[in-house]
Amino acid sequence: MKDDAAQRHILPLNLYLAVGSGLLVLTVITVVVAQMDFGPMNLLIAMGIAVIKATLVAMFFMHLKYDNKIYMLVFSGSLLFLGVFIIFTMFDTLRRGDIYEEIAEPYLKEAVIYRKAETTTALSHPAADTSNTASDTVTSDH
Amino acid sequence: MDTTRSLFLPPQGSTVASDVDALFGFIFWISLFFFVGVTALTVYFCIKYKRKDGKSETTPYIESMALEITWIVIPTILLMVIFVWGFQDFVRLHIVPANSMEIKVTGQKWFWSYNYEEGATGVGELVVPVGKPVKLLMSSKDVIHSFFVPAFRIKMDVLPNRYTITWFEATMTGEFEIYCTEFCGKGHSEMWGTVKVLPQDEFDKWLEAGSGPGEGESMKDYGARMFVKNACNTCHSLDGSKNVGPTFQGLFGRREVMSDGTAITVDENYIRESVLNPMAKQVAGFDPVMPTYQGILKDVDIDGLIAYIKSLEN
Amino acid sequence: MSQITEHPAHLQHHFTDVHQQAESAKLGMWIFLLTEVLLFGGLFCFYAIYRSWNPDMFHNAHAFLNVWMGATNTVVLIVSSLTMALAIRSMQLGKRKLTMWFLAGTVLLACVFMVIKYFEYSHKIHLGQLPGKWYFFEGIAGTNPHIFFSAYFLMTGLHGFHVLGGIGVITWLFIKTARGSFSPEYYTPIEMTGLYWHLVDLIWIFLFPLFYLIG
Amino acid sequence: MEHTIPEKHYLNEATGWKSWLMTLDHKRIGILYMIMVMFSFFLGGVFALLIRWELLSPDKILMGPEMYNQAFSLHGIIMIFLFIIPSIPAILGNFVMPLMIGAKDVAFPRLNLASWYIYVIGFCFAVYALFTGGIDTGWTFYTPYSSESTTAVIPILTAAFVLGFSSIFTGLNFIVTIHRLRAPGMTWFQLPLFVWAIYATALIQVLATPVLGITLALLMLERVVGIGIFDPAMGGDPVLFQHFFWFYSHPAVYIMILPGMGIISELIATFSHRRIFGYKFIAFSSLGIAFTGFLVWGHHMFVSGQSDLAAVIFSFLTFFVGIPSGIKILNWIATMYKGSISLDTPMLWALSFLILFSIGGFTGIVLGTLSIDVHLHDTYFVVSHFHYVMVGGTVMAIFGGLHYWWPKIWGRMYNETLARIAVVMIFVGFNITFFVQFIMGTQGMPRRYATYLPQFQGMHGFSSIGALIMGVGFLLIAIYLIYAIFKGKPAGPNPWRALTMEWETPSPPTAGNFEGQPILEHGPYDYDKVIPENALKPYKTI
Repeated sequence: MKDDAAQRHILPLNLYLAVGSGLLVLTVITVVVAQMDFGPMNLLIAMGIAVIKATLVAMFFMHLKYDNKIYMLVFSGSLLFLGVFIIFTMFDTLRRGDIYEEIAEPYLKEAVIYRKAETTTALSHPAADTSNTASDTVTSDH
Repeated sequence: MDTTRSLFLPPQGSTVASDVDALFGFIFWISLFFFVGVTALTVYFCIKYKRKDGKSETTPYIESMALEITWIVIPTILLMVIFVWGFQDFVRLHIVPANSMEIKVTGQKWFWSYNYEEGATGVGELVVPVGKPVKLLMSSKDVIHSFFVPAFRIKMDVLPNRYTITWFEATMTGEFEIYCTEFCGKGHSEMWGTVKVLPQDEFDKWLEAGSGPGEGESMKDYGARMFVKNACNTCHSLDGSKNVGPTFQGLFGRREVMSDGTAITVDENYIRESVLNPMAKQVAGFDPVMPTYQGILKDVDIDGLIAYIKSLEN
Repeated sequence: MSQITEHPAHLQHHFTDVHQQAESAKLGMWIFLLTEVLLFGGLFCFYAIYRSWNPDMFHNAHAFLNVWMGATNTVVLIVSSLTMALAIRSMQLGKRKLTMWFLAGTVLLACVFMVIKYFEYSHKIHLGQLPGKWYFFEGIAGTNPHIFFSAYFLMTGLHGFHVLGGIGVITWLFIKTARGSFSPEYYTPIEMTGLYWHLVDLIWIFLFPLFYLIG
Repeated sequence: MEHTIPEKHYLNEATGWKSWLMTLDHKRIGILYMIMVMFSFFLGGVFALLIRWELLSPDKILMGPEMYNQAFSLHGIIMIFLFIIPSIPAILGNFVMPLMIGAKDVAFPRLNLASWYIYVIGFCFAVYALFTGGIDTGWTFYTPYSSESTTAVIPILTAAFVLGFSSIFTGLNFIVTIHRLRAPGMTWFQLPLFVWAIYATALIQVLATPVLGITLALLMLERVVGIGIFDPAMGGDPVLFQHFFWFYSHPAVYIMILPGMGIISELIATFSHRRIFGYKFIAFSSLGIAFTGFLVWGHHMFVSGQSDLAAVIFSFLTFFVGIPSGIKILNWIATMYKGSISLDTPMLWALSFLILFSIGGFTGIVLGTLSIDVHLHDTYFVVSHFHYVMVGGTVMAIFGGLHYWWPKIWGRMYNETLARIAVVMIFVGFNITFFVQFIMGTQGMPRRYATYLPQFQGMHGFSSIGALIMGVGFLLIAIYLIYAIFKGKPAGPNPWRALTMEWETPSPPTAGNFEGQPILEHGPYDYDKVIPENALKPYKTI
């Protein structure tokens, strides 16, 4: 039962209040910023603020900063594997019908390459990913 | 290398087959070497170090980092060789040569149909010329199927929402099996077809020849040919047994109860309608799964089928 | 068996001391949270992929969500997270009454969240901005806008179920606290529920921008 | 000296069916699992024999194609979700793991019992589906076929969904137990390797299974409500379902094999009376497999229409899964070097594992290679490969483990002669059944076929004979093991003279596992320092 207080992490009230108001301020910022258009940066900004907010919650409300590091490991582990899931699936979904041209280079001169379309045309039957279908997109290099 | 092929692999019918087989042989012999090594050591140790009279004594422990590293590094190198080799062949399998002829392949429950650029169509039997690359542009009308020709070492899933592509160049004439390898329901195991590889001149002749009975062939015989060629036999039996669809034995002139309760007598018009618009009137007790042959069968083909069905008496 | 009498009532027989028991519970809870992250992860993956396929449709469809309702809900949930954290702190300090106030506040805020959610949902249902085959709204440009609403209803719906679960558990904690089951030596259930509640908040922190702000 | 059964032990400290159904004792819960899981194994085995019987001829024998499709689907679903995934962790992990680390119980005993009840609920859903239309989608539930099949898809999805939660809670419980309840002084590197394997397995269970849950939930919603995520007619993508499914189901393969590897580590060390060679390498290779196992799911999809980039990445990473498995096999063989090897039944199972799992592993390399997989995907080569890994690997390990710990669980020894006959029967029968399937597969015989071309009939017939031999072998095992529970000779606390902690308790153990808190006196494999007392063996050694 040594260093009981440390084990139980009784944090000062002001810290909780500070973190809480920080979260509210960030919420306001993200809403305000979202009204402006930064093009592709929109996603990055919104997600960046969300990550900061999430870190605050995890570190202070969930005590990860003060607790045994194993809990941090468990939590980051879940995010790591979630990342693997999404990114590896995207290796497929974003690159369908796309053979990397560097490797195909030697064949390119005399080959028809099955690859991603520059223009999109809907198929005769329903297609989820019209921008990625390869049907009418078999382009010739001659 | 030849022994692994004759035991394990089917004939090499396409240009890529020998490369795929060479890698298979490479892995086979390496695996066999290590497998024999592992098994021999295991058996040898079991005999050599067998416990005598139920007694055993403590023996000092040996540890060898060098050994551990060796058996991590060597397999890693071998596996990387295999990966790169397989990768290169895979790229070849996926890059369609420029001078390919294109055939549209459609998979549906439970047969394959083909549309040639020249306008010819086919069901079940894919006719291609020898020595010419053929690109297959494939899609499915219902669930996922998979187009597999063992002799060509090609396989590709056929999807309902987009096109997939595979290609081959046949190196010998003859007939080779096509299988569906993605489970697609009741008729999955009979979703067979054949690739008929013809010499170029015969292929050209085939492509030009229209449909209709050959010289000296009766309409009935022609219908019998159409019955198999268009895969009617996958669902309709000739011996009275119940399959996916009603049997053709004694079908003509029979009174059939429809799914809406009415009864009709099977005649020429009913058969024609069932081929072109199968959902219009269905015999009770069967699932509504028959696909339409509109655009696939010509009038003369249907006439042949009617003549054939008429000839199938009880 | 004589040992047991020396032990606090809440110590189970297979643990050697209270500390071991509390740490076990906490590790178990964190692993449970990990499974929750991956459960939601499937839906996040679904969102990410369809968004990457149809960015324009997602952008057009997100304009039909009410940013102010979403922002209000975000504030509500963040404050409820704060009250939950303070409830734990109060129990650590042994202030039972204060703990009850904070727990009650958390439940109240969670209910506010659900009420706002209810208004959002009923509005969408009314307009036909619904998932899958139920979708009948016209006016969103792009392919398959129903997929956006499938994602929206699935993710906020699953999150909503978690909020409802939280309301139930925190109410139970309130009753237990009122009965005096917890003390500065033993408040593991409150602490565990707190972790759960913060995770629910954390997931909403991501759902809010993904649906309401950037679409 | 003659051993006797101790007067008071966990089996008789309380009696009546209530004392079993409400028990919180990890040992009793292990036995509850054993009953359910082994019954599922029997059920799945019946379907296996039906399949092999039907395939004796290309024509219909017993079942038409519709029945056949249901038979192989049920065989797969029962064997995977009800038998092999829960088998080792839930039965032996539950019984042995807390004993091995000197704990009185698992960390959350009530959750442990709840896991069993959840399993039973899942089992009931599966049986319900069996009687209300069966299931014909295969265990992989690929869309869009599974969203339009008219069989009882919803009940079976519910079953798998529910069983997933059982698996998650078991994994969660074990991780916490291993972290928090080790005997004082027991460091991570003094854990028996079975515990390491169970730990790695539990990590996969908690990380992968939630994704299965959400995937099956989405598929159910797809069928019931029509949300259209995987439905091509509504803009959904069926290949995406395959990603979701395999993100769980590939790691699940390691849920099945890793604990088996853990058992083999125990068996090889004990029956060689030799310190395990390369302890840390074996321990870390378990974690390595668990981690890498998450990065390779796309190798089930090389011809599915996924992008070539994904196929290449997945193939590349797949080769790295092979390496830790290879490390384990070579370390086990090195352990036998200069050992004192006793060929008791559990060791015979371990040797079968070594040989059969090697074949499974080598054929895995063939399948991981991009160009060859195009030819072999979804043929009997794949069927044979995963049976070599799952049956030749895991099932050999399960039965090795059951024979090894049977005297600990029940306090009594089985008939050694019959046991040896059985292991030889299974080994021979297995190879007859499945080796010939490699040849069929390379020649192009696709899997899930109710009928086939006549050229394969000879090989199919041969295969079916092997299945029959295996079936008889498993029946024989059931008979002598059950007989041993009641009439076997008392085995004594440590019949194999092993060093891990579970052998320091009486057989069967007392309800609280140990008298007081056990103290670690030696490592699990310190055979170079100490070999326990010669316990009297109830039979002669050959």
